[in-house]
Amino acid sequence: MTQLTQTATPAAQEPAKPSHLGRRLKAARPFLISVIAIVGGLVLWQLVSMTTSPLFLPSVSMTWAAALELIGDGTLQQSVIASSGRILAGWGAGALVGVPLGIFMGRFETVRQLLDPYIEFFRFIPPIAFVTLAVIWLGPGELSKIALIFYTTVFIVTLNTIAGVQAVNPLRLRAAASLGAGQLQILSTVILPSTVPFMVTGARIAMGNSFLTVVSAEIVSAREGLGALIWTARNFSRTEWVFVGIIALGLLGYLFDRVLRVATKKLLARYL
Amino acid sequence: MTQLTQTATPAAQEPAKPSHLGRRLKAARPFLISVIAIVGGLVLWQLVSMTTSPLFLPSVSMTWAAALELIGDGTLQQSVIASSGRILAGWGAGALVGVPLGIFMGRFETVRQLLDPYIEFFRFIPPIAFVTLAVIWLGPGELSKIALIFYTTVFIVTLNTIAGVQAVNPLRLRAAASLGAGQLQILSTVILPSTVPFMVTGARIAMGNSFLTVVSAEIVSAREGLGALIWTARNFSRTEWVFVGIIALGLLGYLFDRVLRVATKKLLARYL
Amino acid sequence: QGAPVTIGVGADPVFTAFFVAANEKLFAKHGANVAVQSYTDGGEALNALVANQVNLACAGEPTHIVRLSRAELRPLAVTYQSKTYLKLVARKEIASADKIKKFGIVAGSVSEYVTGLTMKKLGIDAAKVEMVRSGPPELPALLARGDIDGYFVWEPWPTLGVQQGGHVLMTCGDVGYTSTLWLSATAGWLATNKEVAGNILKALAEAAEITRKDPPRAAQSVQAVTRIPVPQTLNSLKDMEPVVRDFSDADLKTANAIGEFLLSKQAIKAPVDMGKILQRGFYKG
Amino acid sequence: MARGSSVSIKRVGLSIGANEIMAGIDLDIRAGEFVCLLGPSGCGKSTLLNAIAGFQDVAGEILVDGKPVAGPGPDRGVVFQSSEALFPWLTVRENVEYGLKLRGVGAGPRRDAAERYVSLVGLKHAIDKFPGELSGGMRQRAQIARVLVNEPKVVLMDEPFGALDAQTREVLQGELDRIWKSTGCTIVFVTHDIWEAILLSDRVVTMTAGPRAHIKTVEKVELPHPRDPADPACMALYARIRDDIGAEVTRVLRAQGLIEEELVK
Amino acid sequence: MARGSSVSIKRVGLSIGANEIMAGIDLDIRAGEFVCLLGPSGCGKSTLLNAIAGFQDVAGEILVDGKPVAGPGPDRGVVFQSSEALFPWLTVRENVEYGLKLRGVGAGPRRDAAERYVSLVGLKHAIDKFPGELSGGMRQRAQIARVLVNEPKVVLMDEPFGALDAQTREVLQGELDRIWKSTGCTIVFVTHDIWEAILLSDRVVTMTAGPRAHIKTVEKVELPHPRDPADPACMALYARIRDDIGAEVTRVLRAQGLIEEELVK
Ligand SMILES: Nc1ncnc2c1ncn2[C@@H]1O[C@H](COP(=O)(O)OP(=O)(O)OP(=O)(O)O)[C@@H](O)[C@H]1O
Ligand SMILES: Nc1ncnc2c1ncn2[C@@H]1O[C@H](COP(=O)(O)OP(=O)(O)OP(=O)(O)O)[C@@H](O)[C@H]1O
Ligand SMILES: [Mg+2]
Ligand SMILES: [Mg+2]
Repeated sequence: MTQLTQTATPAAQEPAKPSHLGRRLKAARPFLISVIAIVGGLVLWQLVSMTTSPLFLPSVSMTWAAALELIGDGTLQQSVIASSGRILAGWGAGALVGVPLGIFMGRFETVRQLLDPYIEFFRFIPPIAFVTLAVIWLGPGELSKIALIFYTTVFIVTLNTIAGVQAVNPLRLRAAASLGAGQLQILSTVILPSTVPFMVTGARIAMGNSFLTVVSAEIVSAREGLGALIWTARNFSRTEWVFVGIIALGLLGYLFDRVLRVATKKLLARYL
Repeated sequence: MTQLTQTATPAAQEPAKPSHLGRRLKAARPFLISVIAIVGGLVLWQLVSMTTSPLFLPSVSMTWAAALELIGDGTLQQSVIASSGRILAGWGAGALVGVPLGIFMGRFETVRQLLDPYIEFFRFIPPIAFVTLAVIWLGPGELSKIALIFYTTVFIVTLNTIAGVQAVNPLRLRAAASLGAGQLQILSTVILPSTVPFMVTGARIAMGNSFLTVVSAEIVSAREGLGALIWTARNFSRTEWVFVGIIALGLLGYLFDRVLRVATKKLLARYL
Repeated sequence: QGAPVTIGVGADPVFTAFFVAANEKLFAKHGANVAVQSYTDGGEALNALVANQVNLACAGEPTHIVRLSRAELRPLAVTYQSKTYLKLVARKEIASADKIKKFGIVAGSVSEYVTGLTMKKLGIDAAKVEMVRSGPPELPALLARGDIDGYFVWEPWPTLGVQQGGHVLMTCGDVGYTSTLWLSATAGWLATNKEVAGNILKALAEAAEITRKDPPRAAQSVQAVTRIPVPQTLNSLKDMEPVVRDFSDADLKTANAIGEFLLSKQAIKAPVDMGKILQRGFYKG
Repeated sequence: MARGSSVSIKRVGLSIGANEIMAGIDLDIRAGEFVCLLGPSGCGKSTLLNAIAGFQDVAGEILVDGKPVAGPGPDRGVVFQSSEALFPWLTVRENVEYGLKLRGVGAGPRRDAAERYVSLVGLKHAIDKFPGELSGGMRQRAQIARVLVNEPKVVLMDEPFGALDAQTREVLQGELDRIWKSTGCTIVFVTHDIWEAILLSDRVVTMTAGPRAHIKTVEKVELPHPRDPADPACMALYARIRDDIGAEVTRVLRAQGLIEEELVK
Repeated sequence: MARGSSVSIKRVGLSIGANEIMAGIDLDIRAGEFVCLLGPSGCGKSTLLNAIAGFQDVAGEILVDGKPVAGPGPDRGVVFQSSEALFPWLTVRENVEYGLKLRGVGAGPRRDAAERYVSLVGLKHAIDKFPGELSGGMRQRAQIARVLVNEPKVVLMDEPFGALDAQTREVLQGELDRIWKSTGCTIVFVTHDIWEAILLSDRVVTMTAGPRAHIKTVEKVELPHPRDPADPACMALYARIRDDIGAEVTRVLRAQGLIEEELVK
């Protein structure tokens, strides 16, 4: 016979029962932890900055002073607004195109085979390579910048959406078909809702790429924008301005992501 | 009473029954469609290039000649090898760190709260902003480039893995816990396998970003590499070389993605 | 031979002397153990100097000046000069520089500086012209599209602008600017390595001599080290005077003028005392 | 009201990879007939139902109303064995309205029909809940309502009442019988409950254990409605069907050495 | 061999959001007792089982062997109502070996134990298949083997035999009875089959319909094993339990206007 000994392992604590006492502390905990994370980061930054030249890594206080300076003359605010507009336009367009593209590619073999070589080729080519072409075709205005951000967004949303389509529970496809749904109705009433979590993840990741690309895009003829600010400051070796730009990008990204998450949680709750 | 009319809609064709006759044609179809897609792309390129200066968009034949030239003196091969090495090292390291990071962040509230501000801040900051710091800290050699590629990869893998962890069927977590799995065992035996499809998608998207970043990374002091080739050619406005570099990037990316897909399908079949 | 010395330079034909000296082993000939490390541009090379990753680095004046207020750098000599390296290119329809209404500039670079000099020289009202910022590779494209009327920038972009149907109106010499590159060391390193630095300059002077006399030979060296094709280098060499020389009064004046320009752009916070920093008399020729 | 369709299954076989699940299945179902399908666990009942629904390519022919099945369609409604088939992002009401909405039924009549069928399965109190908030049995009932509200010509039901308590089951059996009689639809009903099969159906079909499952026996239930389990004819039928399936189960289990002789009845 | 643990449920209540699912549940289960839980569909049987398993925080107290339940643990094995609980990336064999592997049982004994239990549920022929390749009933049996192979002190089973044909069910009932008697484990068994409850258990517990479900009746089954459905005491018990649940079902369905008077028994 087999020798199975029953060991009375202490039960794993899955969702620990909150004691009535600790409940208030617990509510404040996420906030506290975030504060610790941020303060820890700042301290680390200050320490590291003391080991190297301010030309490469300005100290916290230098950067703060530069930020005040840039806020004082309105540069930072204008830059944030200009870049935000471009990001939102390009990212929004990318998501709007990427989702249906991903759904069609995920669902229809022929569409996938036709477009796959393009997607799988172009998504490896950095937008910086297309800056000149974008300027030539779309001019030095907003359009070329938005197009570059669109370019960087659309692949990611598409790819994630395709993954989502392929993860749809086949039972639900069958159910829909035998309730009378045609191909297009299956797309809109089963595949689209099932794919929402993947699309949201794709959109969130693509938002990151939009931020990376806005900096490349704003190298050309942007008067305002965080990318333009960073490039100019880089040319001047005003590293503390570069850092103000970087931090503004980071915070703006954090904010956008937070808004996106809250909005999807509110609006798309039933699909998540 | 309600008036429900039963309409005998023709049954939707889900997996069409292949006729015995068409089967051979069908096997060749994916290949044919890809060929059509590629040839179509080349024709379009040639047509568009005829409307603009070769300085901005060289023609197919010019690019082909430049490619032969760069292959002839071995530059292209060396560049491909150098960049591939950096990409694989940086991307591999990013995936190796991103997966456990995502799993821990997805599973443990405290870890997530602690690291979330960092991830959600840094992932919006373009690697180009860290090029100088990377060179200063890690030297002008391979390490700084690999670090930049790592930087760009890790966030995407992490984010996708977190999404995967949160999509794990809670029933299976419960089953594992009551079969005696502790927290760590649940991580490795339930969450990790369940999350594989998300990790693979994350790794595929991150591969794209590695390619974008290798170009930024090689802006600094790289003798060899596709990025270095593109930058040098750009600075001397040898646009056809830029295009050779771009196309090599695209094809290399396509190849890597294909290998990754086939490998995961073979090795991770039971988890997909 | 002494401890190895690393010199950081950009990957560009303007640094030809360094590539020739390295390729033809002239440093060794003058008793210096030198490795030339190339970066994308002079700026990155100078950053490496500030970070003490290299012992010497070569870069242009504005690149130096924005760093001088924060790092103890000691420019030793001029290793290149040109009155024609930057050119003003304009569309065919623009007959003279004062007709330009839209300037393309690379913000924060000498391009912006010489554009300023041009406007001052021609008495153009700054309020009446528009400055369009761009990266250098996009300038010819903007010109071809008609988004800008002209731009004042370094090679090879003027040549490309001409290929796009533009024409050259001026060179930087016309507006009183001689483009130079300086070879610098950190103050600390220099204090103990004056002799080595002198030997290196001698080797560079010999390389400059070769470059001046036999451009194709120099171009071969450039290709050997950086892969920049020979014709490209030859084309660039047409615009430059390979020299190694001490700083002149004119250099000091230009440096101060650029310092003021950078100050006005808030790129630096306080004027730099160029007279104290430039190591005049270090290179004895 | 929609009348049923006939279903003819002709020399149907089905393999998945190297596994030959069914082979040589022949069965003719009249329009408006109520057929119950029984067989040992894992023999291929769900697979056969899927084939009729058009989800699976088969060797041989399946004709519905004389036309070969080319894919799923609303003429054949399917109650799946797994309640995962509900749409988790729709409430019970929206799940039930789904088919009607596709057909363009207006909001008013749609609402009425959905409420009527949801009440029929005893879920009125949970009509605005999401599937994730329902118990197993409640989900199964929601699925039944979603299919019946469409009034398909052929209803394919895979253990629809398996997760229900005896009383709820009895009520739903009554409702199904009433709907069947009033609409004249054809019903193919998979169940493990032999009494349920006898009480409801015109014919009881049993299958052999797989692999290469086929039809073992077809019993006509020619007894007047409502049927009484105490009726000796009923009891004899019950015993016959039980023994038929029992023989198959025993064959399988003995092949695995699970049943020693003394356990076998 | 592991002996069972006692389970005490004291004034237990559970709400999800605004839905008060159970309230004031009191039940003491002796170590080694076999208790069946019955009730109308959707009353809260699965929820109560989840609470004992430690998956859900509850108001009140649940003690296992006198110690409060703080989370799930291997002392309480759970056969879930949904067969989605199997790990789809593991074969049947690997699923069954899972718990043993966690406890560090060596490859040889693990293999033997897994094969023994897989045979016990009649799945030997499918031991190397993945859950996705199994029928509904086969999956349920694989789940049973996965739990029993661990020999937990308390076995919580949620309609484990619901998807099985009568004969397979009978065989598995026999096996479960044998395992119970030989290990002395405690079993809490949710079923809709009143006969099954009477044949197997020491006590049959019925619940009222929710919301605010609680325990309606507790019937001791003091009949000698093996029990005979034809025994008048058995039949009386059956009738009582059926009527208890029936009353609850009727109450719910009538509240929804589903049952008109003539349908009510
Ligand atoms: N993808 C697959 N690969 C291999 N075998 C499969 C696959 N899907 C199903 N099978 C096999 O087909 C057989 C029939 O399955 P089916 O679900 O039709 O059984 P069933 O009669 O409905 O059983 P149950 O009463 O348990 O639901 C099973 O033996 C199963 O193992
Ligand atoms: N997340 C939830 N939100 C709201 N109500 C819920 C939720 N989960 C379960 N319920 C409710 O709890 C009640 C009990 O569910 P449970 O699954 O325990 O029933 P059950 O007795 O097991 O029924 P069945 O026999 O049908 O499996 C149901 O009425 C259900 O609607
Ligand atoms: Mg089945
Ligand atoms: Mg239940």
